Amino acid sequence: MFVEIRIHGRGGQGAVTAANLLVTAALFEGKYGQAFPFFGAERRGAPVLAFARISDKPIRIHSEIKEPDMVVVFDPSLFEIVDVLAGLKPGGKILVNSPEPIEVKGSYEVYYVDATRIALELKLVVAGWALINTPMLGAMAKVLGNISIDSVVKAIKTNWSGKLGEINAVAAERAFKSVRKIT
Amino acid sequence: MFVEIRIHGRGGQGAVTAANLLVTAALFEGKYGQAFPFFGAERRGAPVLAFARISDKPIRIHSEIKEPDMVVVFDPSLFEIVDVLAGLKPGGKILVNSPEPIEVKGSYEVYYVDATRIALELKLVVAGWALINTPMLGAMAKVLGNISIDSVVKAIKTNWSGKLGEINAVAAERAFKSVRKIT
Amino acid sequence: MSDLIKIKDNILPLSVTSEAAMGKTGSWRTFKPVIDYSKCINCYLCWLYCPFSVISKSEEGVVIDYEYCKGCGVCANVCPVKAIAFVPER
Amino acid sequence: MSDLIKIKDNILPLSVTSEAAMGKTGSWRTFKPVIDYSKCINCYLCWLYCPFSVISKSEEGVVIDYEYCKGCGVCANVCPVKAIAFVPER
Amino acid sequence: MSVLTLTGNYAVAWAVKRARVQVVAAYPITPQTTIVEKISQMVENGEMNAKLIRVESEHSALAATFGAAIGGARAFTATASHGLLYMHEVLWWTAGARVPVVMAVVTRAIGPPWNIWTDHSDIMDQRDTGWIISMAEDNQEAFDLTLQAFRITEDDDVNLPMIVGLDAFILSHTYAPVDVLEQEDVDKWLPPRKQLYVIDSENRYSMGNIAYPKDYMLMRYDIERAMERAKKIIEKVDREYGEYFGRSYGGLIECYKCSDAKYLVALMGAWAGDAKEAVDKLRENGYNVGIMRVRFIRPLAVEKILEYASGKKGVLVMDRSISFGSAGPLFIEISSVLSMNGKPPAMKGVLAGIGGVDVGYRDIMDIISKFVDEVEERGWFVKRQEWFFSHKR
Amino acid sequence: MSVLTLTGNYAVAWAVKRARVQVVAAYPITPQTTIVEKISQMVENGEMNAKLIRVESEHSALAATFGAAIGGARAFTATASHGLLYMHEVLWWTAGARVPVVMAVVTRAIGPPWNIWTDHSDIMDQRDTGWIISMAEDNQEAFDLTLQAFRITEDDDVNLPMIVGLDAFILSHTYAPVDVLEQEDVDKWLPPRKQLYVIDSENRYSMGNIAYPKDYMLMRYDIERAMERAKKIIEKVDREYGEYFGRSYGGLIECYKCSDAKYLVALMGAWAGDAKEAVDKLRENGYNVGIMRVRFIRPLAVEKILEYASGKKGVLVMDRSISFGSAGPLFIEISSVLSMNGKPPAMKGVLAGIGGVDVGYRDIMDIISKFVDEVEERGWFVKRQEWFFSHKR
Amino acid sequence: MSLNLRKEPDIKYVRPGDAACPGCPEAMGLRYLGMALGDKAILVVPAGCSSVIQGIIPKNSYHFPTVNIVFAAGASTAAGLAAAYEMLGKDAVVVVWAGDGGTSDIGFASLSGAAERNDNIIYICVDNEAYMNTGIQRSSLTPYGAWTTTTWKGKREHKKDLPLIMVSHRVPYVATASVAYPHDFIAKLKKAASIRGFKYIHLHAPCPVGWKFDADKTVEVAKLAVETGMWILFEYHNGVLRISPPSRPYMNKEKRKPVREYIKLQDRFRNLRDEDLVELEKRIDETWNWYMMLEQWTSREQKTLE
Amino acid sequence: MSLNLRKEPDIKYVRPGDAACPGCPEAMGLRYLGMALGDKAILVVPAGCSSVIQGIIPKNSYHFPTVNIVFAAGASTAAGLAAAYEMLGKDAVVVVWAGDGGTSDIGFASLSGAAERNDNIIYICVDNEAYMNTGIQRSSLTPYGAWTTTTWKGKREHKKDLPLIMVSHRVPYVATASVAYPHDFIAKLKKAASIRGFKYIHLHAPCPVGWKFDADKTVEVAKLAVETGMWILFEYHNGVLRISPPSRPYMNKEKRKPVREYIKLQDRFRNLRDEDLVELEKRIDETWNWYMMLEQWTSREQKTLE
Ligand SMILES: Cc1ncc(C[n+]2csc(CCOP(=O)(O)OP(=O)(O)O)c2C)c(N)n1
Ligand SMILES: Cc1ncc(C[n+]2csc(CCOP(=O)(O)OP(=O)(O)O)c2C)c(N)n1
Ligand code: SF4
Ligand code: SF4
Ligand code: SF4
Ligand code: SF4
Ligand code: SF4
Ligand code: SF4
Ligand SMILES: [Mg+2]
Ligand SMILES: [Mg+2]
Repeated sequence: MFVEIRIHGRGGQGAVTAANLLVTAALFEGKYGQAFPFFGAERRGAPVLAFARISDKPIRIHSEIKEPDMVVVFDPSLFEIVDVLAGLKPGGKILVNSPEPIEVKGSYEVYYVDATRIALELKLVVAGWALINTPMLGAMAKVLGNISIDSVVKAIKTNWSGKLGEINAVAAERAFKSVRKIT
Repeated sequence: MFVEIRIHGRGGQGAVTAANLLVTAALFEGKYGQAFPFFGAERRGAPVLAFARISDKPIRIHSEIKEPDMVVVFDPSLFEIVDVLAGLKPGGKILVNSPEPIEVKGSYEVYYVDATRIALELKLVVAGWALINTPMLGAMAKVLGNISIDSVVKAIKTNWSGKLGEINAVAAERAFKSVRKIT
Repeated sequence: MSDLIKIKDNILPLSVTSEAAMGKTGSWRTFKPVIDYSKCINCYLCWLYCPFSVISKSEEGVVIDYEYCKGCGVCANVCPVKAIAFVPER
Repeated sequence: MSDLIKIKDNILPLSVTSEAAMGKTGSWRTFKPVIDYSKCINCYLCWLYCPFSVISKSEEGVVIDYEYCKGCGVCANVCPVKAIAFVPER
Repeated sequence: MSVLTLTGNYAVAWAVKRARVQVVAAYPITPQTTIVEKISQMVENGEMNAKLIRVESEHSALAATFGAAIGGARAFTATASHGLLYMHEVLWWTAGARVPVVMAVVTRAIGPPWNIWTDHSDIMDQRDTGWIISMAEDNQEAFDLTLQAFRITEDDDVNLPMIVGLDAFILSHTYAPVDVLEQEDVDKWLPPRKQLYVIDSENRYSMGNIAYPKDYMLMRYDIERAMERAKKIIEKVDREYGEYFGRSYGGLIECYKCSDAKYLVALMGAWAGDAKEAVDKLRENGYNVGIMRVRFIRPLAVEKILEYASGKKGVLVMDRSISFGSAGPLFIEISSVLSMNGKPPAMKGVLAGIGGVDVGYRDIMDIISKFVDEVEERGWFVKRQEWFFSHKR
Repeated sequence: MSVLTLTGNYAVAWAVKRARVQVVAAYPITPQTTIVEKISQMVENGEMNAKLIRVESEHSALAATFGAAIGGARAFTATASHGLLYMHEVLWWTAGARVPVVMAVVTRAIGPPWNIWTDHSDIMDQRDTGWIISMAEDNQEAFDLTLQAFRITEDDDVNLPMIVGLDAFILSHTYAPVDVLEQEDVDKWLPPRKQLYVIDSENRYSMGNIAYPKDYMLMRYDIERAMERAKKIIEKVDREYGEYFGRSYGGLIECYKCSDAKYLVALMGAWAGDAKEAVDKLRENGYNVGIMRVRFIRPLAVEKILEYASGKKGVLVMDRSISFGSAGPLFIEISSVLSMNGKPPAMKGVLAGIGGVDVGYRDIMDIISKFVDEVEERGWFVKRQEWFFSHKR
Repeated sequence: MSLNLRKEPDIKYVRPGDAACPGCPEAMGLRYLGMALGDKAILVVPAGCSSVIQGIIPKNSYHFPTVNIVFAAGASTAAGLAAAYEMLGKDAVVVVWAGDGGTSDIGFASLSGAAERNDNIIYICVDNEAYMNTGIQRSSLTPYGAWTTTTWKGKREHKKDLPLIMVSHRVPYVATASVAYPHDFIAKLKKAASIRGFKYIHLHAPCPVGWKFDADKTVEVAKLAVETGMWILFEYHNGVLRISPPSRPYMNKEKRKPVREYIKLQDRFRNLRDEDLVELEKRIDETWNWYMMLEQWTSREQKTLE
Repeated sequence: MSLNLRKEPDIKYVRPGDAACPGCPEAMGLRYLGMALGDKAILVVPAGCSSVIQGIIPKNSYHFPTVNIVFAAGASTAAGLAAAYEMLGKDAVVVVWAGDGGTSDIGFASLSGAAERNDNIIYICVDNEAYMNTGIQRSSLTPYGAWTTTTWKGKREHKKDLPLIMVSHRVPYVATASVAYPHDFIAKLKKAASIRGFKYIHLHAPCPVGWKFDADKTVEVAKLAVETGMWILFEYHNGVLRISPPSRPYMNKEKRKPVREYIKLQDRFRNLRDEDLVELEKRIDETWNWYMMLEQWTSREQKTLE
């Protein structure tokens, strides 16, 4: 098993944190992982990229991910301004934060989850922004299929202690459950 | 012709200037030369060294002079505190600033000149110090034997213009005439 | 690369003044400033303070260039008559 | 070289406090300070100001260490009773 | 054993904490900053008993670190790129004083133009200074190497400062699992601070006043002797670390499938992982290649390079920086060593990945196979510079 | 023609005046200081129409010089040792910006301990930076090279900054006859300031903002292309200078009795004069040796070194500095080039004269004859480091 | 000198599509710089947000000719540029645009040197009170109590009083300014450009990212700094210091708004304890006293000299 | 704090046979440093005459443990040393002994940084008003009109008012001193050593070689600097500035000796024109006014705060 993932988000949405927690969760499953940003001038609101690799063998390579197996989109408006599908392998997966199914051309498996609503419901909001990284993480685990929600929760709780950890865990769980495949 | 000279003086006495002017004078005679200090912590009053090479061919070497053909002593008291004869070639020349003949052991040609008196007579004094570099220069030229007093005077006048040049030239001339060999 | 500045066949670390040095920054926006011209008194404070010079003065008053407006909200904040609304993009 | 400071066989850029770090600096002197003890009032100003700590206090009063005295003349200059003469070395 | 998901920078910060560093002085620069941020947090939280000096420049960062070290404390700093250049003078001073100090360098390109991505110009630029200089391949090694650095630098036979290098972003900001050793285990392995001399009220030396030429030259000679001894100590510390904690990296040079190979690739840093992948794939295609991963550019593993390269048909050197007007610095060093071979192998210096250009294993496969094909076809040759501009994918 | 008795430093100052330099910014450091003192005098006397910026550090010295140069003025600075290290960052910046600047470096040892005498560590330490780096053999060459430097750096094919190196004291403070060319002759030979670009109100570029990896790499590549072209320009300028003024030095490398020699000695700087003396004497004793005086360490004369060394039995390299943990930098460079030879000659790197240790022609005779004897006796070998501590005389 | 907004031309000195964060005070400040000096200004930019705001080569959002330069060398590079222009007879105003870190920390020797030499430049310190470009680390101009990523519990030392230090350099012109008061800033810039020799302007520039306030509040926060007395606008010229009009009301301590109003908008002060607030208030009073005393004394001095 | 010369021990902190020039004020100052701090002082010495005075390795004329350091890094090296001693519980007073160049020019960022961080060190600027060790080049502390080898016709700018600038740093302790007033200097050193945090002492040190006066006149010239008002002795502690006793008489301008008396002993001023003298005198008055104003104001402030 060797999966390469690219996450499209906006500066301030926590795409890198999500990738990082995904790796930690994979770790709890005895897997290996790697998470990294494309580090440029990351400005609040500006489109940003994060990457993750999950594997059952130690990962040696460090180069960029140019042909991901899966693409995650934190903000559907990004479809209009960046080429989110660039390099995505044929048959690859797409996970979008969206309240409703969206249409994507090409032979991909498309999933959606309403991460924003989950975050708002749980009052995961800072400065008017919904914190969608943990729900998106939960959804990612589900779509990947080989990372349990328990490991995701554990990873979240190593990152945030106390109340905050709890709420984020709930967010991830809700998303894990509510993510849907568009058929 | 290739002569190597070492000058012993005290910080502030102008040994390097004397060496430099000797080279300039040699230049006027169609010769080549090189003059340099031993550059350490040169403090006023402390014993210092300067060197000169005179040759009728261009001088390529730049290393220290360890076995001089001639040693010049600006201050006879230096005999007591430094080994002024170190490395001096057998048969080499010694020129001392002294009012009277001095005794030096070994097979050397010894010369003396009363540079201090010449300087004092000409009021070449700064801060209580007699400026003996030009009289010593005149004497050096004489002892070397192959640099004319005219070239020495010319060299002095390229260095100091006007009155100061005149007086220093006179100082050199007087020393040129009054230097004596001790036999 | 073909865009890089070359002088006498040298590729130099130079750039020239230009719009969109970081692309169309309108895409960064999550909130959008919308001017209610009926309220506007043409004081030009929004024009003065907009950090990104995306407000222009025109015959009709101030105009926001949404291609580049980053949606920071400074204009809305400084408007003395609250003529600028700040609405979510989506 | 044998004098250089070695620790565990390493030659280090260290030095230790010592007299004569530049040799016997008395040789630099062209003038010599000479105390006229008959005039001296033991005010110790010469001791205080000598830049090189070559004046000591002893039973008999201030004493100059000529091995190291550089002959600067500061002592003579500060002596309130002009008890220090400054005479040419030779 | 506690494995955490850490960036390379956090791995370094953890190692610094585990080493019980007492004084840290540092200045922010991308991509190093998160090391010091993390340390700052640990210190302010009370997790780490150290003084953090938030200096006003890198020149001061290393000077303060040096000051702390010469005063007897275990001291650490970290920087990158222009920061490293700005403190360059103090690197010379620290090594000349023979004071152990450990510094992390997150390798980054030098401007102009500004560029924050990885490039080895900064670290290679320090290779004359008398510092031991190493590069990690991954986050775990960044952690291990940082710990080892204290043992190496403070060894009686060494007493030289050391740089632990890690590539910008591809290590520094990449999260990966890192085995963060337990404090008690580290305490057993790493003794408290040792150094040749200290300056304090009890040790009334002066360090660094003027020396005349001959004495000075002897001191410089002595630095070189320590460098020579450091080779053994580096090997030893790596070996012992392995015995203790189960991870060793091959000392000065890691030989990856190099013994039986006909061709070798020499390189440093994080792209070695991609290169290993490339080698494995190439071997499947019949290319008999191995990797000589230079972990330490100083001291240079002259003997090992000669040994590993002996009998090889070709050696390819991949540099992530260039010494303008000559060639890649690693190429220069390796070819200099291989000139000691009666008949040097075919050689090529490839310049790639400069200023953070991404180089993947497929790129490296292309680079290697091209070299091998050329040698097989044209026979022996040496090419000092070939620029590889990444293209496809 | 007016021959004056000048120190090496004054010779440089005169050349700067003759080149009609417009802005000088510098900071004192022994043994460089007298260059700037002299320039200061010339400027204050009204002999020279320039602005002198008496900066507060070397970092600022080169920054101000760079500022003046990018603004369109012919600009000069000078430094040594720690001063050079302190401005190291700005060297990289200046070269990266492709702005012509000329700097004199009076080579001096690096501390600790403090030591003011000659040593090439400082200048060699700059060899990655993208500067053209040269060393003079005597005061006349210091003058000529400084003048040439303006032509070289401002050539359309180059536009890189350049260092003119001269040895501390043995050139900088040694008086010797120097032919100071007349202003009108120099004016005919050296055109007014030229450069690729200027920043001012009419030229509204920004220099140096961020570039992404691939673009950045292309710019670095372009510096290397300019370095490569600089080789030709250096040869050309030296040749033309010879045609004009009657003095040429052999361009990148001076070959002194090297064509018919069986053994070569490679070195840089003032001791080349002593080495020539040694070679003449050794030839009388049947040692068939010649000298390859490296005038430019950057760009490195790869082709010429290969050419001159081809067919030689042995090449001895004398370094006046060491890259700790490897070898003398000149040795590293030359052996790297000679590895391109199918079968490299016997080689030895001798480390001598470090920190100003005096090395006379008799010492050099010993060093050379020992090498030749060893090769004749033992056959081919390569020895990276042999330390020569001057002894007798 | 007053500004007629209606008549001001619409030239964009930071062209739309730049890389600054939403609400950026540095972009705002650059806009005013352009309004004040127009095409005469040549920028020297040491590392900092203002190097990044330009965007990516081969494009550049600045309409100013710009020399980017290493972090420590803003003032000295400008000194060289100014010397070149003088020698070549080129007409230009050389302006250093540097952050608080580039000014008060790594570049401070270079700045102080240029001040002492009286180099003919305008040096502008754009003070957002931390190293923003590298992600919000403490600088010597970070105020007491503020969180940064190198002072997690709040900085323990007070903001260096750099304007006072620059006045102590006794240079021709020193002024403070704020992005909330563009008229004042622009007038000061124009005055500075008319003076030969060394000019220093310290621009207070609240940064939403580093101070953790909402991006729309840049002007609001900057105004509060002045209204609470945390930031004092003044001008020092020909040896006379004068508190500038926007700050004059607050010479009267009673008129100053409570510091808490300023603090509470900024999450960087979230850990501020009560005793820290007292310490901050004490410092504000002391600082006011310094400047008011200087105004009194220098204007009296001026009179006696006349 | 008064000094009883009779009882002072005879310890030599600069051992005879050092490398200083005859009449050297730096050696003199170091002697007083030893008298004040004894074996507790650890010296940090950036490049300058004081690096050379030590003599040649393996000997050293200093009785202080000494760390020689690169020119720009006096304060930061000391900060590191002090941190180490604190962590290790070692008792010592870390003292930077730096020239005017090392302090006010190349090392100024490092000094200002240590001041702002309030590092626990004593920083002493030994001010001989030029780069002496490299042969008398101009520094920012060279006075107006003085010849140096980089200002052949006399410096065109005034001496940077560094003590004022350090006071403006608002650190715990700032003082000026003079080699002619050892009692005053020693008392200030002892006071500084008793204070935690950053302490700055600026020691005026007339140099016979660089100022071109006879070597016996070091103390005489130093005294004249105070008596003419060219140099003002003061102490700034806990926010209160006070002119020190030796200088107090000269608060009254009438009491000051004519500057010409000071100038005429020094050949470095040989080219001083009459108008230059006027300029110098004007500066003296201005400077006095600054410090007297500060004394007045800070002591008043202090009272209102109590
Ligand atoms: C020598 C050097 N050290 C560190 C850096 C990294 N660096 C770039 S910008 C910056 C912070 C700038 O802070 P400031 O001057 O306050 O400007 P701001 O980013 O806040 O606008 C730092 C530390 C650098 N470029 N060069
Ligand atoms: C980086 C650097 N630049 C220059 C020098 C050369 N240098 C050594 S001492 C000195 C002058 C010192 O002047 P100052 O600080 O006033 O001390 P002083 O010699 O007058 O006691 C200079 C310029 C150096 N050692 N290092
Ligand atoms: S939201 Fe911001 S960028 Fe957009 S117009 Fe208003 S002030 Fe300008
Ligand atoms: S600030 Fe408000 S009132 Fe003024 S011009 Fe803008 S929209 Fe109109
Ligand atoms: S002459 Fe100078 S050195 Fe000698 S005792 Fe007097 S003050 Fe001391
Ligand atoms: S200064 Fe004069 S009176 Fe005083 S102790 Fe010395 S010699 Fe005696
Ligand atoms: S961090 Fe602050 S100062 Fe920097 S670009 Fe963003 S808003 Fe502007
Ligand atoms: S030059 Fe002046 S300060 Fe330096 S050692 Fe000589 S007398 Fe002392
Ligand atoms: Mg800032
Ligand atoms: Mg000085």
